[in-house]
Amino acid sequence: KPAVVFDMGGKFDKSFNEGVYEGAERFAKESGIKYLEFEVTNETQREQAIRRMARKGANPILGVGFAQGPAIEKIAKEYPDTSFAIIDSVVDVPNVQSIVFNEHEGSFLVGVLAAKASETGKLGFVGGMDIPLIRRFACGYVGGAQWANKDVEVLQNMTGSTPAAWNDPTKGAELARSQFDRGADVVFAAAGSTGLGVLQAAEDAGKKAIGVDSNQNYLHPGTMLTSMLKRVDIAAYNVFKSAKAGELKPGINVLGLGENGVGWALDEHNKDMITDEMKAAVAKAEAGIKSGEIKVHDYMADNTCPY
Amino acid sequence: MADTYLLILLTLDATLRVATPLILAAMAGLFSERSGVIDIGLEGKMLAAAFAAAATAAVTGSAWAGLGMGISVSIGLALLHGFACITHRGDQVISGVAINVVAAGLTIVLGIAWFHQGGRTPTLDASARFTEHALPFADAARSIPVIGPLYAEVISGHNILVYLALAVVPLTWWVVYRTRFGLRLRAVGENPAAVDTAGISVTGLRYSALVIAGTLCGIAGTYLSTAHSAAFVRDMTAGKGYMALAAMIFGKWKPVPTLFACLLFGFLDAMAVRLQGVELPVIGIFPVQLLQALPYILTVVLLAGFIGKAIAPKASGTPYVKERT
Amino acid sequence: MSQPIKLPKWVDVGVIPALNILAALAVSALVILALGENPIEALDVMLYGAFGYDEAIGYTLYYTTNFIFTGLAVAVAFHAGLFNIGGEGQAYIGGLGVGLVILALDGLLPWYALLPLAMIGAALFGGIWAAVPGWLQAYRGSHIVITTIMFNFIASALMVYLLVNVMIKPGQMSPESREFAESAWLPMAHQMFAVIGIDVSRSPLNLSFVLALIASVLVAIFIWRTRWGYAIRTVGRNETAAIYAGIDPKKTIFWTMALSGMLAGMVGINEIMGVQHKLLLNFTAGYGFTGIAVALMGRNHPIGIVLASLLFGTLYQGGAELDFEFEQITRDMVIVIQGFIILFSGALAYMFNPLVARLIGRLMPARG
Amino acid sequence: MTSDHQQSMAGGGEPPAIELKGISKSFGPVQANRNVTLRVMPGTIHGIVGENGAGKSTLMSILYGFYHADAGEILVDGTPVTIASSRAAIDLGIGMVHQHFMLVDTMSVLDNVMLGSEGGALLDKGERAARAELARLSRDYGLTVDPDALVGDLSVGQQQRVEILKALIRGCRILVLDEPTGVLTPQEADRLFEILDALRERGVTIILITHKLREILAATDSVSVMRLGEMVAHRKTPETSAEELAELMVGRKVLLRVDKPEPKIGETILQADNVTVTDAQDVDRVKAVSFTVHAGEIVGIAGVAGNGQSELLQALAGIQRLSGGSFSINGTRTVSAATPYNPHEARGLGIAHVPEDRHHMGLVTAFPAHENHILGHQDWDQYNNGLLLDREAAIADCAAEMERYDVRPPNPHLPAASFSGGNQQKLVLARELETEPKLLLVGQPTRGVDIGAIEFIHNTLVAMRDQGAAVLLVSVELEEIMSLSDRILVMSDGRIVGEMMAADADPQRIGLMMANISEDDAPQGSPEGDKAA
Ligand SMILES: Nc1ncnc2c1ncn2[C@@H]1O[C@H](COP(=O)(O)OP(=O)(O)OP(=O)(O)O)[C@@H](O)[C@H]1O
Ligand SMILES: Nc1ncnc2c1ncn2[C@@H]1O[C@H](COP(=O)(O)OP(=O)(O)OP(=O)(O)O)[C@@H](O)[C@H]1O
Ligand SMILES: [Mg+2]
Ligand SMILES: [Mg+2]
Repeated sequence: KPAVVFDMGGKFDKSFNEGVYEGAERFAKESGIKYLEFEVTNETQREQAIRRMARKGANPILGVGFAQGPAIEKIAKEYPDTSFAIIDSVVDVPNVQSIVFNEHEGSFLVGVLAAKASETGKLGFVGGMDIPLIRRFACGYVGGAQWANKDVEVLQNMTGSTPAAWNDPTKGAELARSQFDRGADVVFAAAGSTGLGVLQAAEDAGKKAIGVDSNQNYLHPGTMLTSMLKRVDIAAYNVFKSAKAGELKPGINVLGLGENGVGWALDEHNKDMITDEMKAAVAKAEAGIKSGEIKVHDYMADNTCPY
Repeated sequence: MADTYLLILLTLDATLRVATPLILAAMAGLFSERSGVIDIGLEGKMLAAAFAAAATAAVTGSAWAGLGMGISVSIGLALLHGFACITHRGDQVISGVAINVVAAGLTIVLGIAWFHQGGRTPTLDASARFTEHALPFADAARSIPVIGPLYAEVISGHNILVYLALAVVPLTWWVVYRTRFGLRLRAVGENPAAVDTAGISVTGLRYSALVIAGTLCGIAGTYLSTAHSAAFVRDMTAGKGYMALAAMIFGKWKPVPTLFACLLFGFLDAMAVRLQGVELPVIGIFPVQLLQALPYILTVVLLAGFIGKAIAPKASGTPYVKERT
Repeated sequence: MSQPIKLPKWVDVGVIPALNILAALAVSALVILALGENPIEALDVMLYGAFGYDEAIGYTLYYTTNFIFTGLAVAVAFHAGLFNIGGEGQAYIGGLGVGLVILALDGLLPWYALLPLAMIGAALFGGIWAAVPGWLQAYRGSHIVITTIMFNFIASALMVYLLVNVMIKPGQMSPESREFAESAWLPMAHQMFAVIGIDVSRSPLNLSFVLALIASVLVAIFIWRTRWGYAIRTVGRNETAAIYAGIDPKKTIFWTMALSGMLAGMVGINEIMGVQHKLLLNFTAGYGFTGIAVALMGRNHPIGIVLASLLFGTLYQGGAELDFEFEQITRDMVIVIQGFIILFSGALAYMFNPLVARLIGRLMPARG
Repeated sequence: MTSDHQQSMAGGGEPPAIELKGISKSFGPVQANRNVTLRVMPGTIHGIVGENGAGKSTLMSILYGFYHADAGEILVDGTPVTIASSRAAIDLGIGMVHQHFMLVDTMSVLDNVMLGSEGGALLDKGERAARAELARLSRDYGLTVDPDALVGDLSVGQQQRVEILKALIRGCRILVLDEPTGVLTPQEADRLFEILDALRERGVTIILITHKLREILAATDSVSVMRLGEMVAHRKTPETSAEELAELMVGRKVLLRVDKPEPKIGETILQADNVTVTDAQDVDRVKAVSFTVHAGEIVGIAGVAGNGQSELLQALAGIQRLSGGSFSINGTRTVSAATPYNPHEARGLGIAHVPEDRHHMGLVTAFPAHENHILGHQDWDQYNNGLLLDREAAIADCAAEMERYDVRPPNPHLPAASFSGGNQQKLVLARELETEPKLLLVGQPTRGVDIGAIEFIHNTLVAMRDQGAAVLLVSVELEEIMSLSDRILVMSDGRIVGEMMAADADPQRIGLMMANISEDDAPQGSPEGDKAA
């Protein structure tokens, strides 16, 4: 019986956790296998929840989010016969698969779109918790924007330095407003639930916004330029599916543009906002990245951003 | 230069938005404590109101219905506080703590049970929220030097609850110092026996003060979830009630100084948000935690009597007992 | 907190508290009913979750440990007439003290040598975090309720700053320190039982539970059987009489708060040295606030506090089970119950007195 | 003061302004009023006398609607009324000046006066009216106070004027004053009686509560006497005498002389030189007082309450610090502002202290008797076993002392709160005397204590003296001072204004000294307070 432990924000965060939820649901529907789930609501619960799943005999156990890394590591050692998977963190234990995404690549693409869509030449970025992972989003975004238009300026803000920063839409909205007031007209939110406030603020101010992780285009049609997709749904689905087939491999599983692990969303909610020129530009960037022609800098490689 | 001015104005603009719930809650605390009832429960009342307002607005689609429900729930909690510490002479601090804890738990429990979104309420449409209004001539005024931008950026363009909060301050001043109710309120917080022997009901006065406090906290909570943002999220107040309490103490239980304390704390908060993770020249990454802790540090320093002296209404904290039965 | 109606002692310490808790549980049951679930079933699940299997018992007692420390902290201050709402911050900073000691020495010393040093660290840091508001109350007249609340927020900001900027393990995203060397961990219950050949499941329960029980006994002796405890109680009941008796209320307030903070700081021994094995954010998870409910319910007596802690341990651990088993109920229900207990056992503590007095009057009309 | 009492007690038609019939009131186990009857004729000053705790304040609080009688009837101008609240009393034209002032210190005189009679929901109009009214009253009765002064900055006498103004501005026709002179200087008291006379001239009926017979005789038209909750007599003032009233009050012949042998005066135990004590408000309460107390004598300090005796006693006990001068104990330890001591050290020097206010200082009423028995002695070896308190020793000691002092019930485990006032006092005495002190400081030893206990306490104090202790006795009961002391000091306004051997003392002379002229009627400035921001 597979199990998933969602992180703070909950499975209906319209973003990261919800993506995992959708993947898990898809697996459940297709295979008819029910899965165990738990939503962590405070920091000390992670370990207990994961251990409880392990004790109940769940296999595999999927931990969602980098914050669960230490807990997965600890319990994976306690239960060496159970398979684990962790999204967004690398845990070096033989029975754990670590799934990480090349967020910088996806961010690069939405950066291209943002730069093309901007009239003021100023873009905004609102991050959640100030950690290298989010800086990686930001860096890729800036890279893409400047690739598309050298003169583009990106205003960046982080919401906070603790996990509470994922769940503070009010603050997100405040940050977005401050960027709009300073001239930005497209804002990219990589901030979990906090991002909902960013997107709302964009709608209130009549600006454009870019969602993250799941396809958030439907939230504010007309405002949402696109969403940077991080296919955690596919990752979750694959974890459960390969585990069912008994082939969940330990080690690091990097999902980038090439693996369709990241991308950008185009659907009926935003098709009118994406011009052909934008499509062409982003397609060119996509091809460039895949071919290696464009090197997107990974912030986490050296904790710097050259753009 | 003009840019810097604009930046200052924008920060002031944000300050006003952030300070609004503080102002309302601090005035609530002022009414309550002036009547001799300590109100640790500002936080809980605001939180419950934020939830009730967002939930109601989500279901009915009406911001005003949300406001009504927010206020009602907050008044309900205020009356519970009164029941415990006026009627039953319970400890005011403990009662306030109880209200905070109940509100913290119940908003999440009900939120998850009703909306299944991890304790969040559904995102509200513009029609179910208090949206922002540009004041007349805001755009036209922009071109006037100095005051033009001030008017357009800072004064204009807020939702109605912000203006309400600003109006509440002079109103509070007027009620407290210029009306019969205010005179009695000030007296009952200092010496309830004096009020009692003047033929005025201490209980009645204190309950009225609590109802006013409940109303103001209700508006503050409603502002958080239906005006400042578009949904309720768990623990949405995040200590704003305590900060309002600090602001009220900082303002020495007086309306106008309290307003300035709220604006100062709001400003610090707005600065902290903007400086998070931003690399500054010379200093590097600014420790925003210092800004976040500053309101509390300042309040402690004030309470310690190092900058002026904060003296609470004399009777606050003690239930009024007439007969030693 | 004067007690308006005089009742026989057994009613006062037995019947009334029981009624208060029943009222709190009844209201909580109504909430569960309103959520569309069956409160009896919920109670059943909760009890199973707390005591149904050995790991559960371990968890229950692990929570109990924290509550004993914070409950004692609140109670000690109460005896001096002080309301210490700052247990949360004191526990947090106490944990910092533990963490610093162990991070500095964990490779060098084994746990049993570290334990006394870590306890000193916890006591020193937690104690100072409470003694400062204590000093401000005693010598500057600053209201201790407000200052301890403020200190909670300051502690929180300080810990975020330290963990994010200073103590974070390099190359890691979560603001957490590095893990301590395993030799520095407090022995876990299952390890200790294994030594004597009993096999129990792994749980966070560790040696600190024993420390908590010892602390309860010591606090009881200290408060009721020493001249210092006598001084504390005198100051709490009648400050003028204390002055008359040659007791300095200011010093007493200062030291009582320091002691209170030391006890709260011991949460750090359980959480940091015993369970988490590293410094992390928000490990206090509201235990400090729960200490208020524990002390109120336990009537500020260590025996009552141990029992109340056990009840809250049950609620916390059983509450997790609720979360797993019920669609509509989440763990936060525990917070609701806790709130109602504070309300009924604290703020409305005397609500039932007139009623009970009348009942007793009817049953035993001969009473003087 | 004026004493031309026109006998306005109308004989026939006019009904009494106030008539109380069969009023009873209990507070839990205490019956404060029992079947009390009272008639007060309009336009007179009617005195009520009675010892502490006789129930005077309670009766008046019932009349004022502050408490509710358990039984009985109230008639105002001959019509039965129910006075459910103070509001009702005010509406009936009853005003009251409480024993403890009911003023808000942080508000102005004007605000205080307006409270409850604001004249509309907004203050502006009422303020103007109240100002005008205050000006008028000041003209008519000489009741001058600055309406904008903060009440907290006023002297006690001025505060009392504010209380009277409050009543008058609400249009009261019947004014009750509860022990108005207890806190006043003699000049202030004389001023007060002039004002009362003026009020009577204008037809206000006045009820004056006091236990000072001199005031009754000087100021009232008629007088009622209360004892132990009951009304025991009514007299027309001209037809009675101080002796008769005193006997009625206490229910026995007063001035029982304690039989005591000649004192055997020993060496000097306490030598005070220019002792000065300043309170938190920076007011000198004790002003350069010098005196000595020897072993084997009782020195009594007489004086009206509030003239510095309490502060002096507390300074000697180490509770208050000196601000000037010094005193020495046994000629060995000299205490001054620079070399202070605390109660702990004082006890170590052989000083015992029976405080004036047992509830607030002498006892922790929530503690059982045996814990109260070690209050102040909690550090002593005999009550400690190393780190731990020796409870058994304390209980045994306490039980033995309870036996000796006839404390009832003799149960060391009962909380102090459940003993009666007299027995509480005995608990304190037992604790303090048991230490066989060299110097015994005693304040109000028999306040609120029954007659049996009074005699016991008096005899005990004399026995202490005869064993060679130096006793310093502070009491506001002149009779107590006169019957116990070997030497008498009289204090007024913080100074010792007279000293005499008890043998030479007569009440008239001491009374005059107690009312000693002191310069000022305390016309303190009213600093501009920072009112409403
Ligand atoms: N509010 C109260 N609760 C309980 N007992 C009270 C209360 N007020 C007065 N008593 C008791 O009632 C009795 C009469 O008190 P009261 O104050 O009427 O006396 P009094 O004659 O005014 O005395 P004094 O001269 O000391 O003012 C006393 O035994 C007192 O302890
Ligand atoms: N708070 C209390 N709780 C219980 N019993 C009390 C309390 N106060 C007084 N009593 C009881 O009520 C009775 C009367 O008390 P009170 O103090 O009025 O006595 P009293 O008549 O003044 O006696 P004494 O002359 O000794 O002062 C006493 O027997 C006492 O035990
Ligand atoms: Mg009286
Ligand atoms: Mg008595």
